[in-house]
Amino acid sequence: MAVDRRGFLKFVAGVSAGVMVTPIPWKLLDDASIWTQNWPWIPSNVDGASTYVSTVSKLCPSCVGMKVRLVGDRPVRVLPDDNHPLSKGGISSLAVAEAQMLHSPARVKRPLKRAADGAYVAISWEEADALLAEKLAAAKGSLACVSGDETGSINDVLSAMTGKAGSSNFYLMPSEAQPAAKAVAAMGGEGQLGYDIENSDYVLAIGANILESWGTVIRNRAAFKATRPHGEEPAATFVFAGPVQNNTAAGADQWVPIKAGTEGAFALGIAHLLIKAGATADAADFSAFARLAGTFTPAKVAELTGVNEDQLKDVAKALLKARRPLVITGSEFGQGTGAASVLAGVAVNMLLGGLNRKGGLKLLPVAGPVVDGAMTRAEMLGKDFVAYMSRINAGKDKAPAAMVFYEANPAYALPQAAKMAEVLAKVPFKATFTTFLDETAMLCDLVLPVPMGLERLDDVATPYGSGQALYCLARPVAPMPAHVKPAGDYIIALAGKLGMDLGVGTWEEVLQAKARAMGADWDSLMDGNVHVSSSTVNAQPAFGAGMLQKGIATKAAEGDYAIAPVHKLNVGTAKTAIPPYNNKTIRRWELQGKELYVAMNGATARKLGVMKHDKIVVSNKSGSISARVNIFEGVMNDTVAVLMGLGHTAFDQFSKGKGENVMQLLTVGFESGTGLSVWNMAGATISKA
Amino acid sequence: MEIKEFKVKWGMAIDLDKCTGCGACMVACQAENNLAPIADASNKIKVMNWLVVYELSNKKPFPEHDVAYLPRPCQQCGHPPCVSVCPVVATDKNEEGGIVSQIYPRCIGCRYCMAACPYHARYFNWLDPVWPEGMEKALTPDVSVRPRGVVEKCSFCHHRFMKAKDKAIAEGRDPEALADGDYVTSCAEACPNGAIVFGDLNNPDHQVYHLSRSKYASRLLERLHANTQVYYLSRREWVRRQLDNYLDNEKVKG
Amino acid sequence: MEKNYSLPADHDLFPDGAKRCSLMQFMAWMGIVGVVAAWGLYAAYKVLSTGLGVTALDDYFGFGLWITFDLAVIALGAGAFFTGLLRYILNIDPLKNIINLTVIVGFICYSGAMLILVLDVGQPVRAWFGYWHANVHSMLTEVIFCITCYLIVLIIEFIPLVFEQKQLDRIPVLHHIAHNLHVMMPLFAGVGAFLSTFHQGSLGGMYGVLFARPYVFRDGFFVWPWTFFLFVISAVGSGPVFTVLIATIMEKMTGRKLVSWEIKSLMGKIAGSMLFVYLIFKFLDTYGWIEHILPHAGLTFDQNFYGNIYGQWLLWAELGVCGVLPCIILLTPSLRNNPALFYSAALLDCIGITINRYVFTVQALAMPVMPFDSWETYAPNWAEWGSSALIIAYGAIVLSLSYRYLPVFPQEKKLNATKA
Amino acid sequence: MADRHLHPANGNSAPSQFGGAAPFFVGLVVALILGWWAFPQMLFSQKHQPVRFSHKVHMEGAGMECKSCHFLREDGSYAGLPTTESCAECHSEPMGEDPEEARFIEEYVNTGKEVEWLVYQKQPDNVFFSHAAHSVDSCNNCHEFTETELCSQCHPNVAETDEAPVYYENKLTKYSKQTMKMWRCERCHANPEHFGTTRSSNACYVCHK
Repeated sequence: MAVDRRGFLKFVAGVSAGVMVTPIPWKLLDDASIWTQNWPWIPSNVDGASTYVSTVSKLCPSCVGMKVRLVGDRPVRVLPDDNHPLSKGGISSLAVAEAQMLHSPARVKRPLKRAADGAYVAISWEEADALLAEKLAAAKGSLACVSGDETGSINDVLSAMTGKAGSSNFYLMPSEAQPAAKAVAAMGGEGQLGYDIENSDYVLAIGANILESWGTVIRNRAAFKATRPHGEEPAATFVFAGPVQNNTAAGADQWVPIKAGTEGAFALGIAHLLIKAGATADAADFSAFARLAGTFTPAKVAELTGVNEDQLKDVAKALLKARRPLVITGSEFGQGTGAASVLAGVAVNMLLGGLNRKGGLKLLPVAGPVVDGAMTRAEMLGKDFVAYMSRINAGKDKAPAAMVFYEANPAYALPQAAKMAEVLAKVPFKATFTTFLDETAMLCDLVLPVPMGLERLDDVATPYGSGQALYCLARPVAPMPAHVKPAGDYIIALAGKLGMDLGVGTWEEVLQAKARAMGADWDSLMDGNVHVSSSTVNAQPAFGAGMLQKGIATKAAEGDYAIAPVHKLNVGTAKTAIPPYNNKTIRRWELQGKELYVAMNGATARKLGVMKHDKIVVSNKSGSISARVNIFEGVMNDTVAVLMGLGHTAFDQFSKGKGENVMQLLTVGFESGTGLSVWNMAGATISKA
Repeated sequence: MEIKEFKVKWGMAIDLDKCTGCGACMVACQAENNLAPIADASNKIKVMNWLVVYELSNKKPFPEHDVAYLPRPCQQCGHPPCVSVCPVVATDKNEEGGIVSQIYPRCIGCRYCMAACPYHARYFNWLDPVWPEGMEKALTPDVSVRPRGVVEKCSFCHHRFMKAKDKAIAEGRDPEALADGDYVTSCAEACPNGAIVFGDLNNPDHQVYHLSRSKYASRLLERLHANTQVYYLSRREWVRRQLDNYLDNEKVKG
Repeated sequence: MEKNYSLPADHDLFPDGAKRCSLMQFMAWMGIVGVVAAWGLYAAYKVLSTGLGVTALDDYFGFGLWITFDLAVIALGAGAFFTGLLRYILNIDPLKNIINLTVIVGFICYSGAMLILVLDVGQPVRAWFGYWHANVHSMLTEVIFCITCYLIVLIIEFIPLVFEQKQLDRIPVLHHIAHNLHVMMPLFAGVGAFLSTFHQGSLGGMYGVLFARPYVFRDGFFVWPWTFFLFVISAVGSGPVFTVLIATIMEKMTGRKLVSWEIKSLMGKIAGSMLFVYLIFKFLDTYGWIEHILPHAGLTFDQNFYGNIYGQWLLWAELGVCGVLPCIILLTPSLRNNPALFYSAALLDCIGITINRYVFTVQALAMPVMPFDSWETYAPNWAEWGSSALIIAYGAIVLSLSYRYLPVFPQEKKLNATKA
Repeated sequence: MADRHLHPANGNSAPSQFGGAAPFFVGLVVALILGWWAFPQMLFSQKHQPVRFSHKVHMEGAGMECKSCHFLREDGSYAGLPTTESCAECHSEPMGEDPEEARFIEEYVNTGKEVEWLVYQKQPDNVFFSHAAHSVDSCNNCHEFTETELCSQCHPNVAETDEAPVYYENKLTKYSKQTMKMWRCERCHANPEHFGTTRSSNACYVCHK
């Protein structure tokens, strides 16, 4: 039978009709839409049993306690830990995505060596071991070591290794713990300053960004939470003094605008009013202090700090009225402040009878070193890395032959960042133990990957700002990636290879020794419990009036406009950069694409003749940054607020090339008396771009 | 206005005087609900965020300026503008507890619900979600990952409600009578300031029941009668005034 | 049949007695349109393969150019149902001379809108959920059903015209089908008018029911929001003149008279009358909005406008220059019969309706409802323009083919003969 | 071609009309066979479990119970399938002669790898199914199910089999052919009689995540 066209058409018609009464079109239509809910390129849920492990964050500067939820062996969430004194049911915006950061694209996955052409090549650990041992052996006494871990016993190991190499150049990255330690020393006291925020009914934070980044911030905020029942009148008053209406000011009952870097003068102004009202303290140099404070009249303080005199008097009055007032001085951005402002703050507490009093200022005991030849904590905090770098820069000190960094990112995080990078370049050999490929790693000859806090055994001993001495362990909850090595054991072994005897065999021994020194029970710590001690150091410290007088003589900042760096934990730290999950929390007018926005108030903008979104250049002798203008009325006159934590030149797509690094603009000066490097008073000129 | 009422009504009371805008809730939300990170999150109106923290200003110049932060989850309206408009019943308010559901495999992505919602609580998957290599290992098994082309929104961590019920069943308790705290959202759990309180608005044993009745409590855009299940508290009059549109001569309560 | 080489190669397919340009010329024109279509196809491909992220739409502007375009063409395509209604149901006989064109324009507008919707929904493979899992409470469901049904009606109305093509008409089956469909046309016109009224209305209703969007919310008239009626009447107030504009453009491009002035004028008069009715309601509605809906939501009139992009000029342009002015021209015989004024009025009328659809779609979404929220702006990008251009190109192709091969204009022969 | 149209086909004669319809019916039958027989074959691929597991041996031989492996965890979530670790509690060393057991130990126990068992009723990610809620306790408010009967409402009863059934995977959707679709859940969930006793409303979020 020949098939003609008509027959064929009929056949097609038959097929068409037939197909409609088969599952083909309908099943395909349905399955196609089911296919859209199961696209193979979209990740799918992987189930498993949930377990929860209590640990502490080594990533977040607040040392927040946390509970990690694992599904099978995968950490998927970081949750607050109700039982941890540094969490109390809260979590920081940085630590909360720590489980996700385990898979950050910026992680270093294997040891890297800088080749002759400047590129990095992956090498084996054997090769890395050999190279490091060779260079360190060659460097001998000319070794410097920098640690970015402020609370861990790794510093005992690192400082012991540095010491045994015949060098005293072990440094911690700058923080507020150093000026505080200097202040305690100047007062003739001992121990570490602790702040009993929980029991205070009036907390005056001068500069200290206590509800966002200062100290054990999640604990601070738990205290804030506890004193203000939802929808009721607060049981404690929080007052913030600083140049920007930052997150702490947003939570505080009162914001007292004062210029950046004038915290000490403001505190002395308060002291002046308190003494006038009859306050006194049982200290040897009270009269010297009273004389000094006497010169800080409200008018003078108003001139120095830009504070409204009435507001100053109100605060002093409220402090006198409060039952358990507490004054905390600090820097809005957690560094760069001098010992004088701490001394002035402590002085106000002493005048208010707040030393070692409930809801006041405490002197917390500090555990001694547990590794042979390690520095004491006081010694460590006495070392000033920025000053060291400045000395090298000025030719007063020789650049070391080798520098070892441990979880530190000085190439990004130091003031006058560009200058500091130049100084680092003078060091012939640099090695870094790091989790992420940061700016410092990009300058190093050898990059050694270390596990993240969630993957290793580590410890936290009484972070600065804590109200009590405490000790806890970070326990490994996630499997360690194949090619990273924990630094503790590695350095102990390395020291052995170099013929140094640190007196310990393993990293765990170090931690056990530290636990003993802190009076903690190891087994309990390993169960995730925190050792807390309520003991304080009994001391009768003086005001340190002499030192204070020298240090308080603030010099005016360069330029017509003040720089106020704004520190927010959600933007990450120098060590972490912007965590992938935190990009969305950066506010719209803080960063747009690659452009930084800086904030100023309307009056300042009018004075400059700029409007929102206008491009400006902020510059001083240290450097310059270009940015766009955002108008925010919560900034003092003649001040620009600049968000910290941007302008990374390393890390990954979530951080690199976004905005500018405010550290470029911060100029290092030296405090008279203590010689401490300070950079909390930066000025700049602003021009339209 | 027909308002859906339920025996149990999950709701929030957010104290705007306690929120300092740190963003922990936003990050916790993303990690809990498997939202993908994004390299450039500058375009805030094209970036997926079930919970957004808005910045409120009293609009006065320095030094009279005051600032407040307002976390905005889905308001889980009692009379949701979004539900009735959905042509395919991908979103509904029908379950005990009163959470507005969003079913991703049903959604065709017409975005009518987004046009309807004045809170901008609804987000569209403009592109397929992408995690940096390996980061998908940190996804939770609790919430399905959404492909491009569908709308999503805050679910009050509904999966935690399911888990709380399962736990109650396993322990022989009544899954319909969860105690205060048995079920909380990820944002409320994470907030270090305790600004967000979560619970049953109909149960006097739950804290939110009382907070929602505070003289400082009001809801967003109340006069539109969406009848939301999220209450905001502030002792500051200017903050309360920004929770709804008021003509100059109108007073605000509290 | 003897070959006549002076005629275009495809002259056998032309309508009886119609003169058409050479095939080369026609292909050249098709080529130009094809380039635009290719660009649009590329845009469409990007949208479908990558996702809607390639557009400038965002979470504030879930609706943008495409929805504006859809609403506008659907309103302007209303010439089809309304003319059909007048021609077949109300027996206004002279309209037979333009009814074919209105059907084609209607078909293009509706099918084009459907094509755009395929791009606009995030999950086109699930588009059939609209029928299978329909939510009867949603205005969009009503729209989906009505548009689909009406598109089918338009296809049925278009079919006889296609079958009347000179060569196809020789096939008895097709001839009979075409003839019988013609006989039934009043029925389809009636069904079409009913469906079209409903979905024009429900398109308006889509916005009117958004009670949390005070810019577009309109309290109900019984169960219907005001916008339901406004959209219907505004569509019939502009659709007829849009068809006239299309016819006129075709005349300019082909150099042949296609529709007599009387018919155009009649269409203008019809549109003008409907526009007049619309404007009465629209002014009442605007007054009610300002005096009732806005204060009720705690808003003032001024708060509904922002900068230049969403300024009050849009409202005045829509109501005045593109509303009252064309209405006056179209209803005043002396003005209407001046071609320049007439075409200007027709154009303004169409622009006015487009502005209306634009502000309802875009400005409504731009306006912040939460007091602490900000105005946002929206500008479509190449992907949206490209795919919209694709639809215009598609329309041009369908019209060109129809004009060349189908007996669209009954008056063509006579008009051009008298001219000669 | 035009010629054909000019001569009306001799369509009036009965035989040719019948002959004219034949291709239509041939087409119809072809389509039906294609649609009802060939298409389902083409749509699904057959898969087998990665390890041959005998429920019978474990139940009868080792005296285990269903809930030895498939149990509700303390938090109310369902353990589903056992992990390699829990299998290794017995099978750290071969217990019998079966080469499959030896292979299992070598490939999985020794490496710590999890077996990618094929789950016949595996639900999509967007489904939240609570085994805790679908318990004998709640269902037997009205029914009189044994545990096996209840489980068999959804799962194949494999307790007495030596070999696991073949797994059919939909090539397009990648889901198991046996996966319950929504209408099957709705047999109970959309049944108003169930609401009062089981609280099993048919609201979307009751089952979706």
